[in-house]
Amino acid sequence: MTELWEGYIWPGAIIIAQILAIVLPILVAVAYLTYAERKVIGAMQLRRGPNVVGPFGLLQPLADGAKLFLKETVIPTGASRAVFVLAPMLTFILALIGWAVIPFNEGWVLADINVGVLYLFAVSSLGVYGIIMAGWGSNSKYAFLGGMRSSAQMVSYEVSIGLIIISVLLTAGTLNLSAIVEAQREGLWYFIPHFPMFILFFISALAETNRHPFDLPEAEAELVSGYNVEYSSMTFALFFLGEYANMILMSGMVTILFLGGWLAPFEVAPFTWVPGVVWFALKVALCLFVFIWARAAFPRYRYDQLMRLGWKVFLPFSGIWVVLTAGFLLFTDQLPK
Amino acid sequence: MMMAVGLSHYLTVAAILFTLGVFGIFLNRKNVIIILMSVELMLLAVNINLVAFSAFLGDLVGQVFTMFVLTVAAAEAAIGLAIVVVFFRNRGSIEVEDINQMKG
Amino acid sequence: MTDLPLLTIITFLPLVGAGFILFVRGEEAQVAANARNVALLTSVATFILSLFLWFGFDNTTAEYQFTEQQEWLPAFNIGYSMGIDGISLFFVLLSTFLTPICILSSWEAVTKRVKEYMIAFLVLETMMVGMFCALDAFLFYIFFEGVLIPMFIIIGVWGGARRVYAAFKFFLYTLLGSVLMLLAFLTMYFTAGTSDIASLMAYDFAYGMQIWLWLAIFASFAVKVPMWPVHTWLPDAHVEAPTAGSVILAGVLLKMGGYGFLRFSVPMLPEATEAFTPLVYTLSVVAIVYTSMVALVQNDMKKMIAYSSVAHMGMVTIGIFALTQQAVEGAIFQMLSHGIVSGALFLCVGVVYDRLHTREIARYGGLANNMPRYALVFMIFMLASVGLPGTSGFVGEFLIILGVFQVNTWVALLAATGLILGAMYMLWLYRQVIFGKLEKDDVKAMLDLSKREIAILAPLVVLVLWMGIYPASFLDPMSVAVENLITNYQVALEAAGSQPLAAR
Amino acid sequence: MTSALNLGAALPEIFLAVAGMALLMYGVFRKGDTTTSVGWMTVIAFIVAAIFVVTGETNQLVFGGSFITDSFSAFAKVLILAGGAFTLIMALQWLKAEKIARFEFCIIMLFATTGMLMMASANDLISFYLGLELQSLSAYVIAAFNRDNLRSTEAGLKYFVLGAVASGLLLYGMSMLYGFTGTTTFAGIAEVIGAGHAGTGVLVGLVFILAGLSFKVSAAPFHMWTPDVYEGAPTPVTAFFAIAPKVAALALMARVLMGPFYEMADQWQQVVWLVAALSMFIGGFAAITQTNIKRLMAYSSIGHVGYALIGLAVADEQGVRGMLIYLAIYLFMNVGTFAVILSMRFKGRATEQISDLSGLSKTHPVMALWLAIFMFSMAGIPPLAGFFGKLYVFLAAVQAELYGLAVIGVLTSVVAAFYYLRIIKVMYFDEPVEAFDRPSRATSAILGICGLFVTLFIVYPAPILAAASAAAASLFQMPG
Amino acid sequence: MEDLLREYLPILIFIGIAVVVSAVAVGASYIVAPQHPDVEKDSAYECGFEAFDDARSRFEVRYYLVAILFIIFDLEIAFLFPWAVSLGATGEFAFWSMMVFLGVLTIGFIYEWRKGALEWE
Repeated sequence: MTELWEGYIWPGAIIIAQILAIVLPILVAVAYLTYAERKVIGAMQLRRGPNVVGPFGLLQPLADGAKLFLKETVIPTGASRAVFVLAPMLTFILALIGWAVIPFNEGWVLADINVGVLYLFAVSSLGVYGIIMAGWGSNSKYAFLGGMRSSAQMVSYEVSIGLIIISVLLTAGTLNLSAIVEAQREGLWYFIPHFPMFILFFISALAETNRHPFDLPEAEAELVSGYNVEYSSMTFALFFLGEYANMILMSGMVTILFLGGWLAPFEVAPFTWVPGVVWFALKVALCLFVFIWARAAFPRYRYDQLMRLGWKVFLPFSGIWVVLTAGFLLFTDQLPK
Repeated sequence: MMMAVGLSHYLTVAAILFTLGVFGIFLNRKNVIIILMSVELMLLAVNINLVAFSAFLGDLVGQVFTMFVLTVAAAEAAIGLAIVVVFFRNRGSIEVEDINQMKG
Repeated sequence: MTDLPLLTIITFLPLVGAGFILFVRGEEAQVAANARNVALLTSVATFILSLFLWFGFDNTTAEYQFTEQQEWLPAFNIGYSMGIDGISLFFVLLSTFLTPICILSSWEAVTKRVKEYMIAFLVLETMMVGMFCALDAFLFYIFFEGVLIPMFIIIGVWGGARRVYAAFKFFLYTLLGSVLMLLAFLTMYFTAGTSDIASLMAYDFAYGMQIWLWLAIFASFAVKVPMWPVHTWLPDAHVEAPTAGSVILAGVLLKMGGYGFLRFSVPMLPEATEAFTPLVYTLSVVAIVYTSMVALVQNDMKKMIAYSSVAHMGMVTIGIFALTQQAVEGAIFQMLSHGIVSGALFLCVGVVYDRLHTREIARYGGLANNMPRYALVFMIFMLASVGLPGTSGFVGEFLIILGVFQVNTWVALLAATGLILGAMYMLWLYRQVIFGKLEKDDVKAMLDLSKREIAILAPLVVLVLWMGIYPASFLDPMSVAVENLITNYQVALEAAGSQPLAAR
Repeated sequence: MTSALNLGAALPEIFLAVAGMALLMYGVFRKGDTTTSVGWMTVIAFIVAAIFVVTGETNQLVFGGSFITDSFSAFAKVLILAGGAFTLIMALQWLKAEKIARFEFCIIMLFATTGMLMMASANDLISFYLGLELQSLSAYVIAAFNRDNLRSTEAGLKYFVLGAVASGLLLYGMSMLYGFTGTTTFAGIAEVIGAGHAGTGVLVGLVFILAGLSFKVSAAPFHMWTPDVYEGAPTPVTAFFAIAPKVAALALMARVLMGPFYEMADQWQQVVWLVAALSMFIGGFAAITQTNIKRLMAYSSIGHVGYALIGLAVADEQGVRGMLIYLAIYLFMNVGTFAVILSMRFKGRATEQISDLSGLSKTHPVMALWLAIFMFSMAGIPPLAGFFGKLYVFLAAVQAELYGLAVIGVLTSVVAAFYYLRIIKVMYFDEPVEAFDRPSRATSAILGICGLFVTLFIVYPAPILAAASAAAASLFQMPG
Repeated sequence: MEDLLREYLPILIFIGIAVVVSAVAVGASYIVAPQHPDVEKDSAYECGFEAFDDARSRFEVRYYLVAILFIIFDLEIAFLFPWAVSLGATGEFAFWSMMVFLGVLTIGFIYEWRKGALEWE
C-alpha cells in the first residue's frame, strides 16, 4: 500500500500539479495576451482599446471567453464532423504540450529530456495537421483554400526554422534546452554571434504562427478568415487560444535559443537578485511585444512574396550560415566536445 | 505489475504493422493514396524492427540503417505522390479500379 | 593429304556465297539473276570440291579422315573438330550434289525474293554439310539445329497455301525433339568429360543412364527420320514446301535422323540400343505398313511421295537397328538412294506443277502422249522408288531385308510387305498421271521437259542407274566403317553382358 | 577505418554521380533544348565509367567493407553500362519524335545506372538497399516520363506501387536478417550462417529478400507488373527496363545467394528452382496470345529471367558463369530487338502492334533480317548467340544434376520458340501493310552491332567466356 | 529503459491533461450553450450563394510541390540534427561528409530553382 502510494500516486500527483502550474498560467497569459494586443495596437493607432469591462477593460478577455463558451457550436452540414471537431482540439493540445520541455528557470522544467529541441520541432511540425484538418473537415471552399495556403506556408518556414536551429545546436553541442541556456552563460547569448539567424528565426516564427505580416491564410478581406471560417463558439476559441499559445511558445523558443533563457543579462549583483523565471518572462514578453508591433507596423505580404522569401531567401541563407558556422567552429577548434 | 517490454513485443508490433500494410495494399479496392500509406506502414514496421534489434544488440548499425530507410521512404513518398498527381491529371481519378488501361 | 582444311572450305564456301549475294544491290531483275548465278556457281564449286573427298578417301580404314581441330570454347574443352568416315562421306556428297540441283530447279519456279531464297539455300547447305562433318557433339548439334532456320524460311515464304501451318509444325516438332537431345549431350559431356564424338563412342555409359540418354536422343532423331507416330509434320512440310525445299527435306534432312542413329545411338549407347531395338522395329513396321496404306489413298502427288518417304525411312531404321553388316550398309545405301530418288520424284512433281500449278493426281492423265521424255524419266525414278533391280532402290532394300532376315524373320517379312504396298501406290500414281487418255485441254497444252529440266534430271538418272548397276563404288568406302561400327557394338554388348547383372 | 577510405575503387559510381549533377546543372542553365547534347554527354559518361570499371583495381573492399569491386562486379557493370548507353542513344531520337524530349530523361537514366552499378558492387545490406532504391526510384519516374499520356503514367503508378511493396518486403527481410545475425555486412552474415547459427529468423529474412529481388527481376510469381509496365512505359524505357535492371538485380541476387547464404544453399535452391521454373513457364505460355509487341517482350523477358535463374539454382561457379554469359547475350539480343521496335513508326506515329510488322521483309529487308535473327536467337536456335546463352545455363544445370529444371527449361523454350516464330512469320510470310519510316542512323547502327554480335558470337566466343569465367570465379573467393 | 520511461512520463500525462482540457472545453460548451441548428445556419459559407459544388476538388499542383520539397528538406534537417550535436566528437570527416551531402542537396535545390518550382504564379 505504501509502495503504491510512494511509487505511483504521490509522484503522479506531483507531476499533475506541476503540469497545472504550467497550463494555468499559460492560459491566463494567453487571455491577457489578447488584451495586451488590443491595448498595444490601440495605443499605436491612437485608440484606447478595450476599456469598458472592468477597470481598464481588464476583464475583457474573460467576457470574450464567456461569450464564446456560451454560443452555439455550429457544425456545417457537409463537414466531416469528427475531423471538424478534432482539428481545433489538436491545435490547442499541440500548443500546450510544447511547454512540457521549456525550462523556465534553472531546473524548472517538467521533462528535462535530452532531445528537447527535437521534441519542440516535432510538436510544431504537427501543428500543420490541425490546420489541414480544419480546412478539409469544413468542406467549404474558403476554409479549404485557407487551410492549403496555411499549411504550405507553415511547412515552408518549418524548413528554415530547422536550419536555423542547427546553427545554434552547432554552437551549443546539445539538444537539451536547459543545456543550451547554460551554454550561453559561458559565452555570448546566441543572438549576438548568430544575429542574422536570430532575425530570420523571429520572422520565421511570425510565419509559422500565421501572424502578421504573414497572416495570409486568414486574411479577412480575401479569404474571409481562412481555415477557421466555419468555426464558432468553443471550437473557434480553441483555435484562437492555440494560436496565441503558439505565439508564446515561439517567443519562449526565441528566448531559450537566442536570448539566454532565464539568464540575467549581466552576471552582476543587481541583476542576479532577480529570479531567473522573471528574466525569462520578461524576455518572452519582449518578444511578444515585437509580435504585436509587427502586426501594427507592416503591411501584409503577397502570397508569392511570402513563399519566395521562405524558399529563396531564408532557406539558402540559413543553409549557408550552417556551413559557415560549422566550418568556423571546426577549424578554430571551438566546437563543444 | 509493470510488464517489461522486450524485443519480442517490438517484433510483434512490427509484424502486425507490416501485415496491415500488406493487406492494406492488396485488399484495398478504393484509393491509391491508401496504398501509399500502406507502403509507409510497411516501412514503419521495418524501422521498428531495425531500431528494436539495434537496441537489443547494442549495435548502432541498425539505427543508421533506419536513417537511410527514412530518407529513401521520403524520396519514395515524394516520387509516389508526383506519379499519383500526373496520373490523376490524365485519368481524373485515383481509384484503384480505374487503373485499368492495360490488360491481358 | 594436303594441309588444306578441305572440310571447312566445303562447309563454309556456300556461306561465303550467301554473304556475297547479301550485298548484291541494284534492280530487282538484275539482283535476281546475279543471285541465281552466284548461288549456282557456289554450289557447283562446293560439289566439285567435295568430290575431292571421295577421290582422296581411304577405303581401308575406319578412322576419321580429313580431320581438323581447332580450339573454340576453351573453358569447356569443346573444340571445333571436323572429319568424315565412310558413313558420313556420302551424306556430304549427297548434300553438295542435291543443292545445285535444287538451285537449278528453282531457276524459274521461284520468282519472288530470289535473293533471299538463294541465301537460304546456301546457308542450308552449310548447315547440312557441317552437320555431317562435325566430330564434336555440340558442333553437330549446332549444325543440326541450324538447319531449322533456313528451312523454316523456305517453307514459310515460298511454300504453298498452308505454308505457315506447315512451317510452324516442322519447326516446333523438330525443335522439341532436339532440345531433349541437347540435354542428353550435356549429360554425356559431363559423364564422359568430353564432347568429342570418337571419345564418347569409346566411353562406357552406365546402363541406367544409357536408357535415358537413348530416349532423349531418340526423341530428336525419330522426329527427324521421321518415325511413326511423330511423322505428321512431314507430309505437311513436304506438301507445302516449294519443290526444291521438298527435295532437300526428303533428300537430306530425313537422313540426318538416320545418320544420327548411326553416329550417336548405336555406337555410344549399345546396351540401350539393344534394349530398344524391339521398339524401333515395331514403330518402323507400323510406319511402313500404315503410311504405305495412307499413301494409297492420297490424291495429292507430293503427299503421296511424302508418305512413301516415311515408309522408306522405316526400312532404313529397321536396317540400322538390325546391326548386321548387310543391313547397316543397306540402310546407308537406301538413305542415299532415297535421297536421290525421292528428291527426283519431287522434282518430277515440280515439273508438272510448274506447268499446271496443281498437284492433284486426278487433274493429270495421259502425259505420256505429249511429254514422252518426262514419262521416261518419271518411270525410272518411280521404279527406283519401288525397288526394281538395276536401280538404286533395289540394292538398298535388298541388303536391308537380307540383313534383317538374319536377325528377325518376322520383321523382315513385314518390311517386305511395305515393298509390295509401295509398288502398288507408285504404279497407281504413274498410271494416273502418265497413262490414260489425254483429255483435259490444259494438260494437253503442257510442254515436254525443257533443256534446263533435262540438265537437272539427267545426272539424277545417271546416278540412280549407276548405284543400281554398280553399287560397289558406293559400298566399298563405307564397308570398313560399318564393320567397325558393328564390331564395336558387339564388343560393348559382350563387355556389358560379362559384367554381373548387379552392376547394371 | 576512415583513413582507409579508398574512393578509387568506387570511381565509376562517383564519377557517374558527379557527372549526373554536372549535367543537371548544364541542362538547366543552358538555354534552348539540351536533350541531345546532354544525352550524348551522358553516353560519354557511361563510356568513361566503363573504362574506369575495366581499368580500375579489382578485389577492393571500400566503405568499411560495404562496397566491393571484383571481376564479377566489373562484368555486371560493363553490361549495365552498355545497356544504358545503347538504350539511351536509341531513346534520344525516339523522344524527340514523340515530342517528350527533356534532358532530365538522360539524367534519370544516368542515376538509375549509377544505382545499378552500386547494386553490382553491394556487399552490405545497406549499400544493397541504397543501390536498389536509387535504381528503382529513377525507374518509377522514367516509366511515367510521358506525363501527358495516360498509359505511361499508369505504368509508372503500377510500377511504383508494386515496386514499393517489393522494397517493403525486401527491407523487412533485411531487418530480420540484421536482427538475427547482428550484422549487415555480407561477410558477417556469411560468418554467422557458416557457424551454424542460422535460425528461423534468418530463413524468414532470406525468403523476404528473395521475394523482393524476384520482383525486381520480374521473375514469376512476382511478375504481375511487368507486362503492364512494359506496355505503358515509353518504348526506350521499356528497352532499358528489359535489360539493365535485370542484369543488376540478378548480379545482386547472385552475390547475396552465393555470398552470405552460400551455406544455406540447400534451402534456397528449391525456392530458386521453383521461381525459375515458373518464370520460364509463364514466359513461354502467357506470351502466346499477345498482340502488343512490348507486352510480348515483357513475357519474353520473364522467360529469359527464368533461364538466367537456372544458373543461380545450380548454386555453383558454373551456374553463375552460365548466368553471366546468358545475360551478356541477352543484352545484345534485347537491345537489337528494341532497336527494331523503336523504329516501328508510320509517318511519325509510333506503333506497337505485332501485326504492323507485316511484310517487313519486303519493306525493310535488312531490319527484318536482323529482327528474325534476334527472334531465332531468343528462341535459342544455333548457331546464333542465344543458343549459347541457353547452352551454358543448361550445361551448369546438367552438371549439377538438376535434370528436372533443365527439362522444363528446354520444353518451355520450345513453347517460347512458337511466339518468336510468330513474329518472323508476320514479317516474312505476311503481305506488307505500309512501310515504316526510315530509322535513325544511330538506331540502325546499334541494330547492326547487336545483329553482328548475335550472329558472329559463335566464331570467337572466347573473350566473353573468359571474362565470365573470371567473374564467376571471383564471386566464389570471398575476400575477408 | 525504466529511466527513459520516467523521463517521458510527464509528457505523456501532459498530453493527457491537454486532451482532457480541450475535450472538456468543447464538450461543456456544447452542453451548456443552446443548440438550435437549422439548414441555413449549417450550410457552408460561400459569399451568400448556395455552395456550387463539393469543396474538395482539384487544387493547385504547387501545393503538392511544396509538400514534396518539404519532405526532402525536412529529412535533410533530420540528418543535420545529430550531426550538429556530435560534430565536436566526429570532427573533420563528418564535416566533409555532410558538405558532400549538402552539396548534392544544393544541386537539387538549384535545379528546382531554375525550373521554377519555387515560383508562385
